[in-house]
Amino acid sequence: MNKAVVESKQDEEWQPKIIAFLCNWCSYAGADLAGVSRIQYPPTIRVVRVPCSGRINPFFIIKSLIDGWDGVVVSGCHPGDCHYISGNLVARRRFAIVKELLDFIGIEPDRVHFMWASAAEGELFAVMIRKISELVKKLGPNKKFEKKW
Amino acid sequence: MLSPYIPMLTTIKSIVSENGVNDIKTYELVFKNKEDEEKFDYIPGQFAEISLIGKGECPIGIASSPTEKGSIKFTIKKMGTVTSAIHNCEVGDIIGVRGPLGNGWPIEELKGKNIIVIGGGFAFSTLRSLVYYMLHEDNRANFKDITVIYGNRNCSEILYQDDLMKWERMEDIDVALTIDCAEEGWDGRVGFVAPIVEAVSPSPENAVAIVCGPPIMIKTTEDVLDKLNFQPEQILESLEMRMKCGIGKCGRCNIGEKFVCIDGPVFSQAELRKMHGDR
Amino acid sequence: MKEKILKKDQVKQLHEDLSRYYSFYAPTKVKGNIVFKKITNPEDIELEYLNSKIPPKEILFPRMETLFSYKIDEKNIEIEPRTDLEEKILIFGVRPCDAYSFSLLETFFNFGQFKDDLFMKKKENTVVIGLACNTPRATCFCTSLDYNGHPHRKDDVDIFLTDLGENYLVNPISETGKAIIDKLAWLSEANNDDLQKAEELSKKAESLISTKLDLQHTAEILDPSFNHPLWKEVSENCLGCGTCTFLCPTCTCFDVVEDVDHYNNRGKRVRIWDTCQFCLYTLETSGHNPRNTKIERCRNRVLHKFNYYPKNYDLIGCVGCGRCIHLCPVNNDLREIIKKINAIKNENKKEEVVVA
Amino acid sequence: MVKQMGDIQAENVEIEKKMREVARSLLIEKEVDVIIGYARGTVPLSSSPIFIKNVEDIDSLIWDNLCYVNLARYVVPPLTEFVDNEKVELKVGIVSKGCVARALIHLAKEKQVDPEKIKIIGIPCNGVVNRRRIEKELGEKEVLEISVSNDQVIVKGKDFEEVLPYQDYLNELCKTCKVKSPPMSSSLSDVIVGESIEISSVEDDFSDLSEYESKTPEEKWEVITELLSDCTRCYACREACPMCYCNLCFVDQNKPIWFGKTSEMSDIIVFHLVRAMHMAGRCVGCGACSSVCPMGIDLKLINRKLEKIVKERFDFTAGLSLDVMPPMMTQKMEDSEDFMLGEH
Repeated sequence: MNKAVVESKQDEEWQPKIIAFLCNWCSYAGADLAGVSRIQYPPTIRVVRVPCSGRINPFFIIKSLIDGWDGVVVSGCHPGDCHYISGNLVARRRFAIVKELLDFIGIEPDRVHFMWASAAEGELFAVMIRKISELVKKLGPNKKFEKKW
Repeated sequence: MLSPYIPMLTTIKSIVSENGVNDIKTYELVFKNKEDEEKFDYIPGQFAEISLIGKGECPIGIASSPTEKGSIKFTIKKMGTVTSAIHNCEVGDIIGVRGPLGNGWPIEELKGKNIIVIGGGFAFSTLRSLVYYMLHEDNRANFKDITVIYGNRNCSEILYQDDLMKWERMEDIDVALTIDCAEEGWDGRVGFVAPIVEAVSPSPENAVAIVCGPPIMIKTTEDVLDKLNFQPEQILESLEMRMKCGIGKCGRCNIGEKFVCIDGPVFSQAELRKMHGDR
Repeated sequence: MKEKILKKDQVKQLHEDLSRYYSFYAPTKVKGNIVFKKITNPEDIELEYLNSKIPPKEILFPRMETLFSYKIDEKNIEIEPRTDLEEKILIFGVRPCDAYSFSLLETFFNFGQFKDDLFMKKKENTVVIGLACNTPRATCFCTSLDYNGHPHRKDDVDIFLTDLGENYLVNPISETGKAIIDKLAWLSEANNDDLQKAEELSKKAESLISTKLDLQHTAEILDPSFNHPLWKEVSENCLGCGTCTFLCPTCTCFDVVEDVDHYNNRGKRVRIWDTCQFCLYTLETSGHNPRNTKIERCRNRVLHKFNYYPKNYDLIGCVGCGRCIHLCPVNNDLREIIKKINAIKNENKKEEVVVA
Repeated sequence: MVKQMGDIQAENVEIEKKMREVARSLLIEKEVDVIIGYARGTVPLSSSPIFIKNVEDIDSLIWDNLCYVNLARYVVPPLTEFVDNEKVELKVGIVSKGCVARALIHLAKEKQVDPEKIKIIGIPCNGVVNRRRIEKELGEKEVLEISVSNDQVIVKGKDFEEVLPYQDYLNELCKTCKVKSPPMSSSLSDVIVGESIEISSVEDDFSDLSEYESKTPEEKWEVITELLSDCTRCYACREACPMCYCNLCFVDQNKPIWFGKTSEMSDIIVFHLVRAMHMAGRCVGCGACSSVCPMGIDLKLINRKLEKIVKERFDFTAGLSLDVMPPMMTQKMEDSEDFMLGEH
C-alpha cells in the first residue's frame, strides 16, 4: 500500500492516489463490469475488496488518510440491496458521522466520498470515479497527517 | 561509547521450523560486523532484544551456546506484532540484535554439581544453550551428572530434535523426553513433566534443578522438587515479562524492586520467595 | 563578593548574552500553562510563577525522543545514531525541587551496567540556573524529603537566583556557574543587605510550607505491606489516567515505538513517556497482565517511589513538588496515601490478603 | 426555561442536607450496599469521588459546584465484592446530577449497567464551575479558597480575592445544558432530591458552533491543532468518560496498530478524532473530559458537535429515555444520504 504512495510522489505530473473500499457483492462487481465493458476511468484508484460496506471500520478511512492516501472512496450496495440485508444501512449512519467529523476537524470534504453502485452500474461507477479523481486532484496531495521529520 | 539502544545488525543465515504448525522457528543469525560478534559475549540463559527495523523489538532468550562460534540462534514463536513480522523474514534479511542482556544461568555456581535440567514446551531455548555449553569438551569436566527432563504436548512440538537425538545417544547425559498424551509411533515416556520428575527422582545431593516452562508446569514441578527435598536455593528459574529497553530503564519489568531484565531473568526459588511483586 | 545582582529588566540582556552559547530554556506561558520552552524572545520568559505544569525534565527527557534513526534501502539498513546530543543547554529559572529532580534522574539513568547515554550526555552539556521558591504551594512538601529539600536549596544548580523584589540575587554555585558569572561583567555587585534579605526570604519560604510528612520509616513500613487492604482503598477512585506520572519530575518510564516514514523509506525508533497506570504498560503478548487492575498499578507507583527507590538507589523517588496532588483529576492525594501508610505502623503487622 | 437564580450556595447546602438523609436511609435500609458520591477535595477547586459503605461516613458526602467527575464512570464494570469467596455484584446508589443520570440511562441502554443494581439519587444541578479556566486566568496566583454565592464565584488566595460572574465561569457545556436534573425514567429506580424533570427531547439551535463551522478547512485544522497542541496523551479524558468503558481501547490495540502513540500532532489529532467518533450518539455532555484535563484543554467544541450531529441527523439526545434506541445501534431505510455522492 505504501509503495504505491511512494511511487505517486515521484510522478512528473501529480496524480492523486485514491483508495477504494468496494463491497464484494455490488460495487466490486460494478467496477468489474466497467472493466469488462471497457469503460475508461482514471487509473487513480486502488481497490480493496470488502465483504460488505458494513465491514468498513471508520478507522480504515482514517488510517488511509494517515498513511498518505490523497482520497478515500467507499462504495456499497444501494439501500435495500445489501447481501446482508442491512449492512449498508448501518454503515451509512457511521459514514455520516465520519464525514461530518472529518469535515469538522478540517479535512477537506472532497477527500472522502461515499457512494452506492450496483453490479449493473459499471457506467455509473466509472463516472463517479472520474468525478472523484477530479475533485481530489483539485485538492492536491494530502499533507495534513504527514509527520514532521 | 555506542548507545545501548542501538542494535547490532545481523543477517539471517538459516531458518529452521521447529514444529508441525510452523509457528516456532529457529533463526540463525550472523553478525554483519566481526567486532560486533566479539562484543556479543554471552553465557547461557541470557537474552537479547531482537529488532526488526521498522517494526519493533522484543526480548528473546539466546538458544545457541557460546561454544558455537560464528553465529547466534534464537527460537521465536509467532505471537505478537514483531514476532509475526520476523516470521515473514527470509534468509538474508537483516535483523537487529541488542545484547547480551540479563544475568544468565550462574555457570560458576553450577560447576562441580549435578545438574537437573527440567523444561516444558517452548521454554527450552535457553536450556538448550546451557546443555550444549555443559556438554562442550572444554566444559564437561566442570559438571557432574547432567539430567535433562523435557516435556511437550505432543511429539511434533519437541524443539531441537536433532540435538536431543544426539544427546540421547551420548553416555554422559541422561535424557528423559515426555509427551502429555500417548501418540502413535512414540515409545518414550508419557505424562506431564512433574510426575516424570518424580519418577526420575533425582537426588538433591549436590544438585541444582533448573526449571523453565509454562507457569503451571513450574508450579507443579516445584511441588515435586520440594517433595524430593530440594532446597529453594537449589531450584533456578528463568522469568519473562513485558520488556522494552532490556537495560533497566523503561521500568515495566519490575517485580518489587528487582528488574527482570537486569537482575534476572534467572532467579533462584529462594530469591523469588523473598520478592514481593506482581508477576 | 561572589554574589551579584541581576536587575529584573536585565533578564533580557542575560538571555541575549547566554543564548549565544546555549539553547536557552526558560518558563513561559503557553495557553495559560507554565512550561519550559526554548526561548527566542526574552519577553516570553515568565519568572513570576509558582511552578511549571510540566516539569523541566521534559527538556532532558522529552515526551518523545529519538533513540536512533534509520534508512531502509531494499534489504539494506543503515542506522544513524543521534548526532544532536552535543547541544549546549541552559535551563533558566528552575525551582529547587525540579533542580534536584535532575540529580535524581542522573542517579537513575547512570545506574548499573548500562547507562542511558542520551540523558547523560545531555545532562553533561546542561547548565541549570535555579530560582528560589518564595511562594510554595499549599501542596508542596519538599522539606519533608530526604534530600534536605528546601524552597531555597542551592545544591543542584550551577547558578542560583533569589527574587528580592526589584532584583535577583545571583549566587554562583558550581565552577561552571562561576565561569558564566565571570563572563557577565555587567552584573552589579550585591551587598550585605541583599544577602540578608535573601536569608529572610529563605526562612519565610520555609515557614510557608504547611505540609509536613513523616517519610523516615515509610520505606520499611511498605516492605511488609504489599498485600495490605490499603491499596484497594487508595485506588478506589483512581481513574487510571497518566496525569500523576506524566507530570511527575521523577517519573522515567518510557515506551519504545517505531515511527516510520513510508514516504521516504526511513524511520526512527523513538521513546515516548509511558506510565505504570496504563493497562498496556505490563500487558504481555500472551494476554497475561501482571498488573491487571488499578489496585496493582496504584501500588506500583507508590512503592516505586517510596520503597524501590530507597532500596535500589538509597534515596526517595520524590522531590515533593506536589504536582500529582493538585493536578490529579479526582484529587487522590499522595499526602493522604502517605499518612495512611504511616498509620499501618501502629497496626498489627500480620499480612492480610487483598480481595480484588 | 431559565430558572430564576436563587442563592446558589444556600441551595447547595439544602440539597446536600437532603442528599445525606436520602443516602443514609438507603444504606440503613440496605437498599444499596455502597453510595458513590463526592467528598471535599484536599485542594481547592477540586472534589474527590468517594465510596461510602458505612453509615457513619455519610457526612463526608458533599454537594457543591465543583462536583465535576461523572460518577457513572465507576459502575462499568459493575462494582463487586467477595462474600464467602463468591463474587457478588453490589447495589450502588449514585449521587446523580442530570448528566450522571443520563450517562447511567445510556449505559443501561447499552447493557453495561443493570438498572436493578443502580439507584439514582437525583440532584438538581446548577452547573459546575470551570476550574481549569479559573486556574488559567488567575495565572500564577494560588487559589486557596473558592465559594459561590448568588451569581458570583469568589476566589481567594494568599493576598488576593477575585469575584467572578458565576454564569461566565461555568463549564462551557454547563452553559448550554438543558437537563440539569435527572430525566424521569421509568425503569431506573430513582430517589430524587428536589424536583425532577420530565423531558423527552431537547431543543437547541447550536448557535455556539456556527462561528467555527463557517471556517474553511484550513482554518478549522489550525484551530484544532492549536486546541490540542498541549495534549500529553495522559488519557485523563478517556478515563474520566463514563462512555469510554472498552476493555481494550483502540489506542491500546496492537494487532493491528491503528496509529502512532507518539506526541506528534497528527497522532494526537487522530486520537481525539477517533474518540469523538466513538462518542457519537453517546456523549451526554457532562464535560468531565475537559474538567479533568491536566493541561486544561477544553473539548467542548467536539462534544457540542457530536450532540449536534445526532440531534440533526437522527433527532436523538443521549441518555434521556430507556425507550429510544440510540442511533448507532439501529438504522432506518430512509436515513438521509445528503453526504453521499449521488448521480446529480
